Amino acid sequence: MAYPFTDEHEMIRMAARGFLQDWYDGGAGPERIYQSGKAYDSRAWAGFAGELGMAAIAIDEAYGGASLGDLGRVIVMEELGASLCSLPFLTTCGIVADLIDGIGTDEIKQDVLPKIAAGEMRAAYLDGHDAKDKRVYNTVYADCVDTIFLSRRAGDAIEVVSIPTEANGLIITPEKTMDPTRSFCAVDWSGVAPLDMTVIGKTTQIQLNEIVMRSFISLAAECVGGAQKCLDMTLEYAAQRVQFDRPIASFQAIKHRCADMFICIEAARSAVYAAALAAPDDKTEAALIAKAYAVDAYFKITGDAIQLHGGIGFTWEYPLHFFFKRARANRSMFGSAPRDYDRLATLIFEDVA
Amino acid sequence: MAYPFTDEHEMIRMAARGFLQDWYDGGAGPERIYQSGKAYDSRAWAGFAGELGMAAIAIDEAYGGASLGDLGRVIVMEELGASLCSLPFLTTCGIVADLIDGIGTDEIKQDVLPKIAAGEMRAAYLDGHDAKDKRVYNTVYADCVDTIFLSRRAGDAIEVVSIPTEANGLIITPEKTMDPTRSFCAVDWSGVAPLDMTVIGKTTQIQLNEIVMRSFISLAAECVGGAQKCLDMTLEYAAQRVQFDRPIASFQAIKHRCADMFICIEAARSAVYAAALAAPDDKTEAALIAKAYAVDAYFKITGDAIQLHGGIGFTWEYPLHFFFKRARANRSMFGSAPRDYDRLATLIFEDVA
Amino acid sequence: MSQTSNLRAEFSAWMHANFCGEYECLRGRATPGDEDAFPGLRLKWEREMGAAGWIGVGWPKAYGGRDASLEDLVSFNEEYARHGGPGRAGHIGETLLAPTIIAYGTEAQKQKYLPGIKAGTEFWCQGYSEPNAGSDLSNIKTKARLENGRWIINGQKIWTSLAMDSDYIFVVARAEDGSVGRCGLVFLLVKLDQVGIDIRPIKQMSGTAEFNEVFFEGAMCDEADIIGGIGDGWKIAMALLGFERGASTLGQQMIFADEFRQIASLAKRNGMMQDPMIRQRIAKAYAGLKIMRFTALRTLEASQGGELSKEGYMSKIFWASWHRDLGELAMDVMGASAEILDDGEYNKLQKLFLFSRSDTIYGGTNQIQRNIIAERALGMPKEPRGGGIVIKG
Amino acid sequence: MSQTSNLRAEFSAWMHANFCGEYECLRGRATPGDEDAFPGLRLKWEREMGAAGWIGVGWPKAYGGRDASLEDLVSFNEEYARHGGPGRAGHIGETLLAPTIIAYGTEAQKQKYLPGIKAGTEFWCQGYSEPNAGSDLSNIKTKARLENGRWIINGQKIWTSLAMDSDYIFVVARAEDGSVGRCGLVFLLVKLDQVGIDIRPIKQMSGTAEFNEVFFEGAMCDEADIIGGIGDGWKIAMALLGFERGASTLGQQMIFADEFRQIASLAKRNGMMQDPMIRQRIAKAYAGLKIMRFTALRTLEASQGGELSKEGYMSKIFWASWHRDLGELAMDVMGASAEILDDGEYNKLQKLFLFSRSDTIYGGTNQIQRNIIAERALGMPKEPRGGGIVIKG
Repeated sequence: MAYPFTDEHEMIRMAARGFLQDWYDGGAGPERIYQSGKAYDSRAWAGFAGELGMAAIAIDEAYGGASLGDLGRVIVMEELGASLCSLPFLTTCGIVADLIDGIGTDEIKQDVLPKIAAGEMRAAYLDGHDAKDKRVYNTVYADCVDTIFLSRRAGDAIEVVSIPTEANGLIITPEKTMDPTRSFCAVDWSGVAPLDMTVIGKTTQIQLNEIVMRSFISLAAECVGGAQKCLDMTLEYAAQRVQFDRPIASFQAIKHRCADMFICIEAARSAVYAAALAAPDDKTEAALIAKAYAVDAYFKITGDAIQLHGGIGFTWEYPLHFFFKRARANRSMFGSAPRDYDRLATLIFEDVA
Repeated sequence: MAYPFTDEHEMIRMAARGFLQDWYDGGAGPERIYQSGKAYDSRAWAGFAGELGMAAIAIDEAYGGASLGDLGRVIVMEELGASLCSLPFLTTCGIVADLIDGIGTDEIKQDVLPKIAAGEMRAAYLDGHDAKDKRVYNTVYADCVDTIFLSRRAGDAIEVVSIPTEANGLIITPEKTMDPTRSFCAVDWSGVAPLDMTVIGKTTQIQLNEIVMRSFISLAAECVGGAQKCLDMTLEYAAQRVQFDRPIASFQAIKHRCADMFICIEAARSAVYAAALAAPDDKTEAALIAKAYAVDAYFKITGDAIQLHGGIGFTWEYPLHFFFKRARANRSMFGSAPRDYDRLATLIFEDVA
Repeated sequence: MSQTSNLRAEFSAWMHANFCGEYECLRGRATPGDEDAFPGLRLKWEREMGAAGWIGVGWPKAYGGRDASLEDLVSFNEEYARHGGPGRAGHIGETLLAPTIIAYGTEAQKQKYLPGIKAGTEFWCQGYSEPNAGSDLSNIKTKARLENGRWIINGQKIWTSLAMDSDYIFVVARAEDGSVGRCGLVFLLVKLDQVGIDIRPIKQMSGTAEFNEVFFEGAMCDEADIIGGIGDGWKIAMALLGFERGASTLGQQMIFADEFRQIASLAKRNGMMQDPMIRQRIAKAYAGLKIMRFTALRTLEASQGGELSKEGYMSKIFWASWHRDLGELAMDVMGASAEILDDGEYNKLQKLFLFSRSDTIYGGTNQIQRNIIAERALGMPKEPRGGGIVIKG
Repeated sequence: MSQTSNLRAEFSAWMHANFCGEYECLRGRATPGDEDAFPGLRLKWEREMGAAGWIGVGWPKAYGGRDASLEDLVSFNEEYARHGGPGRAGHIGETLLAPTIIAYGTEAQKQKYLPGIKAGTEFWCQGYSEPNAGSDLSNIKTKARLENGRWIINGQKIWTSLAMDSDYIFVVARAEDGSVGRCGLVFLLVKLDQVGIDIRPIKQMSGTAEFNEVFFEGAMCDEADIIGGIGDGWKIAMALLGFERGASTLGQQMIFADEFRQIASLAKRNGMMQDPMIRQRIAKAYAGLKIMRFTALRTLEASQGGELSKEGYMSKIFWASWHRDLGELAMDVMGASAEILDDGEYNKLQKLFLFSRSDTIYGGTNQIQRNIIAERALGMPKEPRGGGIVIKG
């Protein structure tokens, strides 16, 4: 157990890891998902979110949760990243839970949060502010959830409404994507009757940003978990692969590349943990840093891992490519790292004399 | 002798190298220049440009030159780069010679070019188009030449005039710069009487750019020469330096870094030679590529060389730092590499559908 | 590179007249990452080229070639790429094995094997790498023994491209029991269609299968189907690789240039050309193309004099790294749509992105290339093999 | 990092009241790359700190310290940096040698050496590296022999910082003839002001001289001036380096933060903040700062439990590479004026640029750091020493 985690955190991590690495099964898990043609696993959700109780991790105790906040979510997301398990955790237990906690009425909190904590509700989030014709093309996990939470402009304010996915007129079209282990959908709600939409609450653009950006930390944690898994696989391979009568792990070129991977991952990890622990005023900045750094790190690490595995690294049979494709997909998620850094630069220049 | 050079080229290279490496003297040459406080060496000019005939290399045979064009200049600049010899070759035998050849009247060519070819005239070039108060701050070698060639706007056209450096009212102020081996001056010609300025010719902005950009090739060649010298020093040091009972040249980390240096230098070399051989229509593009690539390469290589030398690499006593400082200075010469690449991108996007 | 011949014009006219109609769909296809495209039609196209005398133009006239100059070979390859000709299914036979047979083979081997290559009717693949002989290519375990006038071969080769479309494989195998490393090897010419050989495609992360495993279980060839003698296998194998640095790299570069243009054009259409960082990367990619081209010219000119010039060693790592970076650039230029598979299939740029990850690995990883450069171009000391303190002390 | 004590407030108040007047000119000075600034005044400042009890706050109370908690030490270092306190001339004695003496020294050594360190009147420098023991630190050639109750020392040390301002040097020397590597070494405490010692500054590319060569020709110290016994030199030397990973890194980071702010502020003033690529680099540098800080906290918290956590191994290479990149960024932000020396002198950012090239070398090159990480944090096999095929085969 190492800072900033406690023994309790560590127990949760071990439980999550046990479940998820069984699911991963040396790469058979992602391959099964790919073969199924559906980029989510509802049985795994029942086990992980419900029976194992992982959906409760960041929900307030008052609503049946574990109150472990961002740090708790980081643990789960690292393990999800290491297994590529196809679950709508980030949207359900991240964005949507935070949204309801942040802007929902007491009544709504009492209604929804316990369901989320119990793993009984799966949710996707959809930013409809700039949507043309009430249609967006990049909603993750929309096709495997019960409810979609949509934020939309309402005059000067922002309003969040929930739409049950069985609502008439709601069209959810899953896309085939390069990363086959995360559902990615187009959603068209133009045909949904107003009666099928429940207003969750109103907020400002600033508050909404603050809430949604906390999910950057989760995404970053997923990257760290995946990157660490790739480094572990690389170290294991390098130790057993013999060339020139030596394990390739003894070659300086391999050692130094692994050392650089380690530095990169640990730096990303520091950024993620710092963001999870950041005070509310520092959260946005810390989340930007964590996400931009970790997304770049993940892509770099998966590329390095493929390279260090030699021929086997680029085969389909070996599961590295699933991580590589996830890492690449994360580069487009919630905007690009260069955009994040540019926003960060704006914050920095506002701050200096 | 290797493509694109002939035996004649190779003889010239050997002659230039012999002279300049004697001057360099294991680093004593640049140190002497530093100690002198004057960033040029007029005695070396007399020997190199005059006696050895190097000033004639790119001048047309009709004016007493060797007619070896850009490729000939590349040879000289590589060797100047490898020695850091403080001579106004690029300005005199590059920009100014090309300007006169390109836009001078026959009379002026007959007058000036043979003097340049014989090493009897040293010249600096100064772009005064956007100068405020007839003053610029970044003219190389202005304090060690006979004549300054100034381009300035004349209505819609560009006019090039020559000003003898002894002209009344011409104020040339050498600056101390981080790179102590190349003169860098502020020039103020606001007090020069019109009578002291001789019109060399008129031209367009486009033609002037084409002429001046040929000097990008020379600058790039200087970078390649300097970078090669730094790699040679590194290989020599790595072969004799023993750590852990092995020459450090046998460590893969050192070998691979040197291999990367080699790749980087050879790539820059290809860019430079390609630019020297480019047809007139391709010259600007090729010169941009050569300069941007070689300037970046040089800076990277000198940094690598210092790193691979360990402690001795960052001492003053060891001459690597002179190359490092020159490489850094070249990053600011004729604009930055990012600006060059941006211009290149403009050319590329004009070209594609 | 001075005078011109009429080969360029002649070949260009032929391509114009013949690379059309049913072959139209092959335009720009079957390049690395796409080698499983239209297998039957590609072989037909090879026969078309062979019948017209366009295979082996660089071979000596005695073997039906045109003894084309380096300059003509460059022109030939450039024209082929310019017309969008598909990846050459016969290039291993034509540009690697044939020169090796011509240089080291017997007269009987020349008579037996060159005509089929030249006609575009017989295709070859390469049996070098093994599961434990990747970077360490000399660690060959495949065995060959001579029995009743035949070589009997047992073992496994891997990363063999085009094996499914080929008729023959050349195999480096260990003939002397107990020999290690570069000694005791033979270089054999083996028919693929026999019971002792099993070919299994290796699916890559791009979903395609350019590479194969080839299993030998009592596979056979004639005693005469050996190039050189017993123990010459390594020498022949390396000589063959030497022919790889040829004018065809210029053709490859034209494929790269085409990919680059596609990406730049997309950036212009979708507005990414406004992004300052994309502009830098586009410009650097273009600079890399120009550098590759001139480096190839330097190498080719130098190799005319018989010596391999130092800069030749950088070609593999430079193009491989460049191409990998181009794949990343392509994805970033595609922007948000980069992740979506239109019609459920990878598009050309997505394939480029995925396949290019193998470029820095097959044919010698970047790490091995750096070793080679350090040792051969820069004269640095060799790496200790095992037997340092790592294995025994 | 939970509860707070009043040490931060107390020290901050003291700095406010005392770091002023004649000391004003030391503000932000004497950092690496600037260590030759105001030598006399810096030593006076150390005495000032010592007299007020601000040296050795982390030492046990028995030796005059305050036994400050990790949290307090972090606060102490942060406050010092926040007030712009100059580089600490006494840090080698206070944070490296003193803990070593406290852990491994005799009572007599504690009595003899700790008070001078604590008072800020006696300064120490480090004699580890030699011309042929750089990366290979165990290849010590400096000899020490015992004669008539004294150690006689012959040899040479190099890259010794602060030697000119110091009173003592601790020296790792070879006491047993014929011993090699880590065996047979002693760790000696030696007065610098004696005829057998000659100190020569090494001028760096920044024009300053942070480092020195120290020559020993029959230099002497008492038989009792040894820490540990004969043969313990390596163990003691490594233990001393272990104390380096301390709370002072957080102070160093505040110096870095200050440099960063200066650069960002310049970019804002001179318009470079509009450049998209400069913006990316500024943001990444800032991210690096935050990452360094949190990594240090992770390491410090873990080391409280007695174990050195893995991420601690990355600290040196991370900050050194970050700082080198910051130097390059500084120059690019300065733009055209980066090359000009105002008043003929390097300004602060130019010094940062030049001096930072040594950051990735001294105290273990980036290459050595990568070896250490691979072997200790990742458990990869050790490099073979010589004796592979390189030297003898």
